[in-house]
Amino acid sequence: MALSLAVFVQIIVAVLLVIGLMVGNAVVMVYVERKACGFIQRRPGPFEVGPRGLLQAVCDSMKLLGKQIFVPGNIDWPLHFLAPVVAFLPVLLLYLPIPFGPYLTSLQVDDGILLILAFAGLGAVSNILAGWSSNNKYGLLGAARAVAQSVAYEIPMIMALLAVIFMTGTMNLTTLVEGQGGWPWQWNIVRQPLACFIYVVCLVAETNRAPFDLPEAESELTAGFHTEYSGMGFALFFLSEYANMLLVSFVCAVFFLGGWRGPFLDGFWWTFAKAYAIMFFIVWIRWTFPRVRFDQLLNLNWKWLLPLSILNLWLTAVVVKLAN
Amino acid sequence: MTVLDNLAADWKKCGACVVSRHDFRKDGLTLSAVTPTKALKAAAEALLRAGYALLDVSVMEVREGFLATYHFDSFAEAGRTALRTLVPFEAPELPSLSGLFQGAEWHERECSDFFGVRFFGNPNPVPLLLPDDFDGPPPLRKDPAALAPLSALGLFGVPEILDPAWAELIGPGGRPKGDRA
Amino acid sequence: MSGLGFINPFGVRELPGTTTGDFYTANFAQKAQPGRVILNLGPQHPSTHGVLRILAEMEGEYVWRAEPVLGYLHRMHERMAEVKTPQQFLPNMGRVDYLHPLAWNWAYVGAVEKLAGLEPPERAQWLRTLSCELNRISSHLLWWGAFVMDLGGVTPILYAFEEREKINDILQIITGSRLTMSYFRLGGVCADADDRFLALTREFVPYLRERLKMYRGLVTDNVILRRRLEGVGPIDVDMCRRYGATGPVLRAAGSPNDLRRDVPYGTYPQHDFWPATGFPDDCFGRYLVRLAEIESSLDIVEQAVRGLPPGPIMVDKPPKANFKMPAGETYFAVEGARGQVGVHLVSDGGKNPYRVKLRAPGFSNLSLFAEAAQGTLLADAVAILGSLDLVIPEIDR
Amino acid sequence: MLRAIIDNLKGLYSLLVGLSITGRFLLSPQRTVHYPRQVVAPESLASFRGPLELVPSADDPAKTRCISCQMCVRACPDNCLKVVKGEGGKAPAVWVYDFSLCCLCAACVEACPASALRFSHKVYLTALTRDELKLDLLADLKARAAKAAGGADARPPAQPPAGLEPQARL
Repeated sequence: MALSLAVFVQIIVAVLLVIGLMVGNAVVMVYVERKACGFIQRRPGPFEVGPRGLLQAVCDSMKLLGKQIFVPGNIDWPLHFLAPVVAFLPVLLLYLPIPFGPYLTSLQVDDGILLILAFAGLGAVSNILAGWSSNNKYGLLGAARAVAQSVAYEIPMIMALLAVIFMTGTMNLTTLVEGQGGWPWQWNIVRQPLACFIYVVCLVAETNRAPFDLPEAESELTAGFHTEYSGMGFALFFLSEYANMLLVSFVCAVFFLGGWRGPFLDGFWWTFAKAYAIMFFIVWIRWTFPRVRFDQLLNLNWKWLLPLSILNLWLTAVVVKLAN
Repeated sequence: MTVLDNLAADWKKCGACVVSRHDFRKDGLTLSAVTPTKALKAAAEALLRAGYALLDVSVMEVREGFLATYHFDSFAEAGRTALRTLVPFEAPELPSLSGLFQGAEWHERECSDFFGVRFFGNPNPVPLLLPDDFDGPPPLRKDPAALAPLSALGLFGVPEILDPAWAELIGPGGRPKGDRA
Repeated sequence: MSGLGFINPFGVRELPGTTTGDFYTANFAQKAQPGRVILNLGPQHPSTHGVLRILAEMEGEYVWRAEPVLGYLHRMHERMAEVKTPQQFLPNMGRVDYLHPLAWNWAYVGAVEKLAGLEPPERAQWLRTLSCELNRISSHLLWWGAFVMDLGGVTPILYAFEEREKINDILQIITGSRLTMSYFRLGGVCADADDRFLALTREFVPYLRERLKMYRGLVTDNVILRRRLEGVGPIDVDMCRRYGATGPVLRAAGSPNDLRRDVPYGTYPQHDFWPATGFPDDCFGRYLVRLAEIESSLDIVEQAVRGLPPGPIMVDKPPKANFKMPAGETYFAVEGARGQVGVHLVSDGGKNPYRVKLRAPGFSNLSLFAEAAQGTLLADAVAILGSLDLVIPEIDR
Repeated sequence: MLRAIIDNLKGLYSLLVGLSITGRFLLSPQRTVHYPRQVVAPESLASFRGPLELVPSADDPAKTRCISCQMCVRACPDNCLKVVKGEGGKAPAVWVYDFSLCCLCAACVEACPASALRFSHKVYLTALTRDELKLDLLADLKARAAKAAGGADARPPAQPPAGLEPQARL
């Protein structure tokens, strides 16, 4: 695809929309997460600001915007301020190939998933920069954990997605969705349950969410790599965490849950509904389970998920070969 | 109670000055001994061998000096015992038991904080509960006028006095007047 | 890099001309091996429950040496005991350990009663047992929640607080307060149990038994929790003996030591219960011991409500303001939620005690942390710290 | 190997059990009592120890039973009471109680030979400065008597903000 003016304008518009989506998503997810956690813990969650506390997230973001940026002495200035930006920016790019609806794709590329997987790795870089530049031992430990975790979990994640790609023979996300039907039994999750399971586990680990939130393990490392960030720096990490969550949920919806296809009335709402269902599941497990230990996290990956995903890939390959 | 008899015998061998039997229901102790400071470690070692644990170290200021009381308890059977030793105000130095009972380290540091006594052999003799820059007198030191003599405190149950010097310190009958029991 | 032998392998730069950390860090760093990081956990750290500070010498994620630094909550209760009459000092006992204040109430009151030869009436004894056990349950419940929170599970503590609130409501009826209770008096207790108290207690026992099943499903059987705890931080009886550790830590190590059984006080000889033993000596064992103790305390509460005799709650002639203890010495210990709570009381016959030494179980239990945490991962050290059930005000006194 | 697989499957099941428990709580009602909108039931506060108050004498609700004997002052571990005997008779002229120092230990209540002291059940007492917590109990007694004379309940267990129903608890 030539980069014509039309495509350029399309990308600009898309980026703006994606920024809007990210910010909107963060506001919604803060509210949903706090309410869900409140209800699980049998308390009301935010309820003072606005009707049923709906404006709480808006208030919080205003507060974060207005806060003084407080930095410890002797930090690595350029890196310290680069880190939140590095966390935030690639996410913009990652949304481009996602097919939200039949015609609602920012950038039609044939190997969209490659683009996503390639740039998703940048998230770990921002964590390292943040932890390293903060002149804080907790931050450093958190950064070290973030690297090991993200490197490890990317492999089975890719393997799991690769199994689906083997099966469908395409890396184009739109084609992937079109290959699945509207009803749940026509989705890829039925044909690739193991891949879906592996992907969901990796998704939680990749986004550093509990029970795999080791880089920011509160009871061990206070806040891990972002211990020393306040105000907007912290807000950007926060924003990118939710944006990343949404992104991997979209990928999961597209790959395994039939994307925009639904039993009736296909459209982007199905993508969103499925993605947010996964988001809610992530929130739910966060408020249910204790955290795993770091070596257990890596063991789970290298000893179980990786062999399983290879096995799954191999089986898929054999089945695909035989079927052809 | 053969364990206690053995213990009493061990303590006597170590050179205890006084070995007292107590009424547990009243004193919360079964057996206690006063040892010279030098023999404290040997006496504690007998307790370690007999399976006792160190509960706490409690220093007390009396007219004669600092009286350190080490409380021990056995996990196997009931029967708290105590070892005491008296050090003069001029040389408040006690041997550390932290080589035998590692838990003693903290108790000793606490006593150093509160009374200014020193425990030689303590592996980490820095303030424990008080700040490192605390510059008052040790907070549990009493006014010299308010100090009670050893004989007035009724510490010795039914004593068996082995060191005649202690007969005077303990006073007549072991238990002071005004005791209801 | 500073002149304190503190070498930082990651190259995190220190401000030129400043030393690293305060007196304690410097003291700790003297023995540190080059190439290791000294990490300050606390005094404001999410898993130190208040103001405990742990200095840890780390190599990567491994803790090679740890040293707790105490005293951030030190209030010198022992001095206050020397300048107040026993009755005046009683409210302090609720503040030493705010999670199990009634055990401390009992320890001090019991010591004074022993010395003065007071024998509280039967009903007061039963009420003491009843309230102390309810309080023990609430202490263990809070520990349960806080421990799971140390392991990263935030929700259970809120569930534990539901039950705790119920216990607080029940105990408030007789003690008048919800946290720093001061219920025991020399020669009895200060308020009698009314019908509402008894009815609520009766209701509470089956309710909590039902909830404990939920705890099991949510936390105890959870595979993540089990793998975090099983085999982590073994503490055996010998180690307990060397450090003087008591209570659930010792019982998990395998010794059935429980003062309620071994040196019966109050009405415990009349109750049918047995100290919880037979668990592994690791963090998971300590976890199970405390849950088992909640159940055995529930049994005691049930029996106490059933067997509560009528009668007075105070001795005939309660000690007045001019009460003087006879000269003498005594040591009275009770089984608190964390271990042996001991009071060593010496009186010279005056109005105020001559010397009071408070033996806090958490103090001895924490002292073994340095040894138990040696060579563990940071996450395991946090788990071990949590499994010791620390209440910092009690340790610092 | 097989054992480890079975263990892991069991572990996965235990995670599902956990999810079902929190899922159930997610849908069940909340336990929070929103303070300004709801308050706890008055009977839960029946024995709550709030700041001290004086017990009115049997014949006159504005008069105290206090005989200024200073027993409470002596019993108090925190020195938070100040009682000054009035001119002529035993009735006190000044009765100041510093709630900011009080530890609610009941030593004064138990020491009082005239049973002139008791704990109030004021849970909602707030103050902006320490001085506001120095309570004049004689004035408080008079105020309560005046209120009682006005027909209101002489001793409400707790005063919920107006217009709000107390929510039953326990």
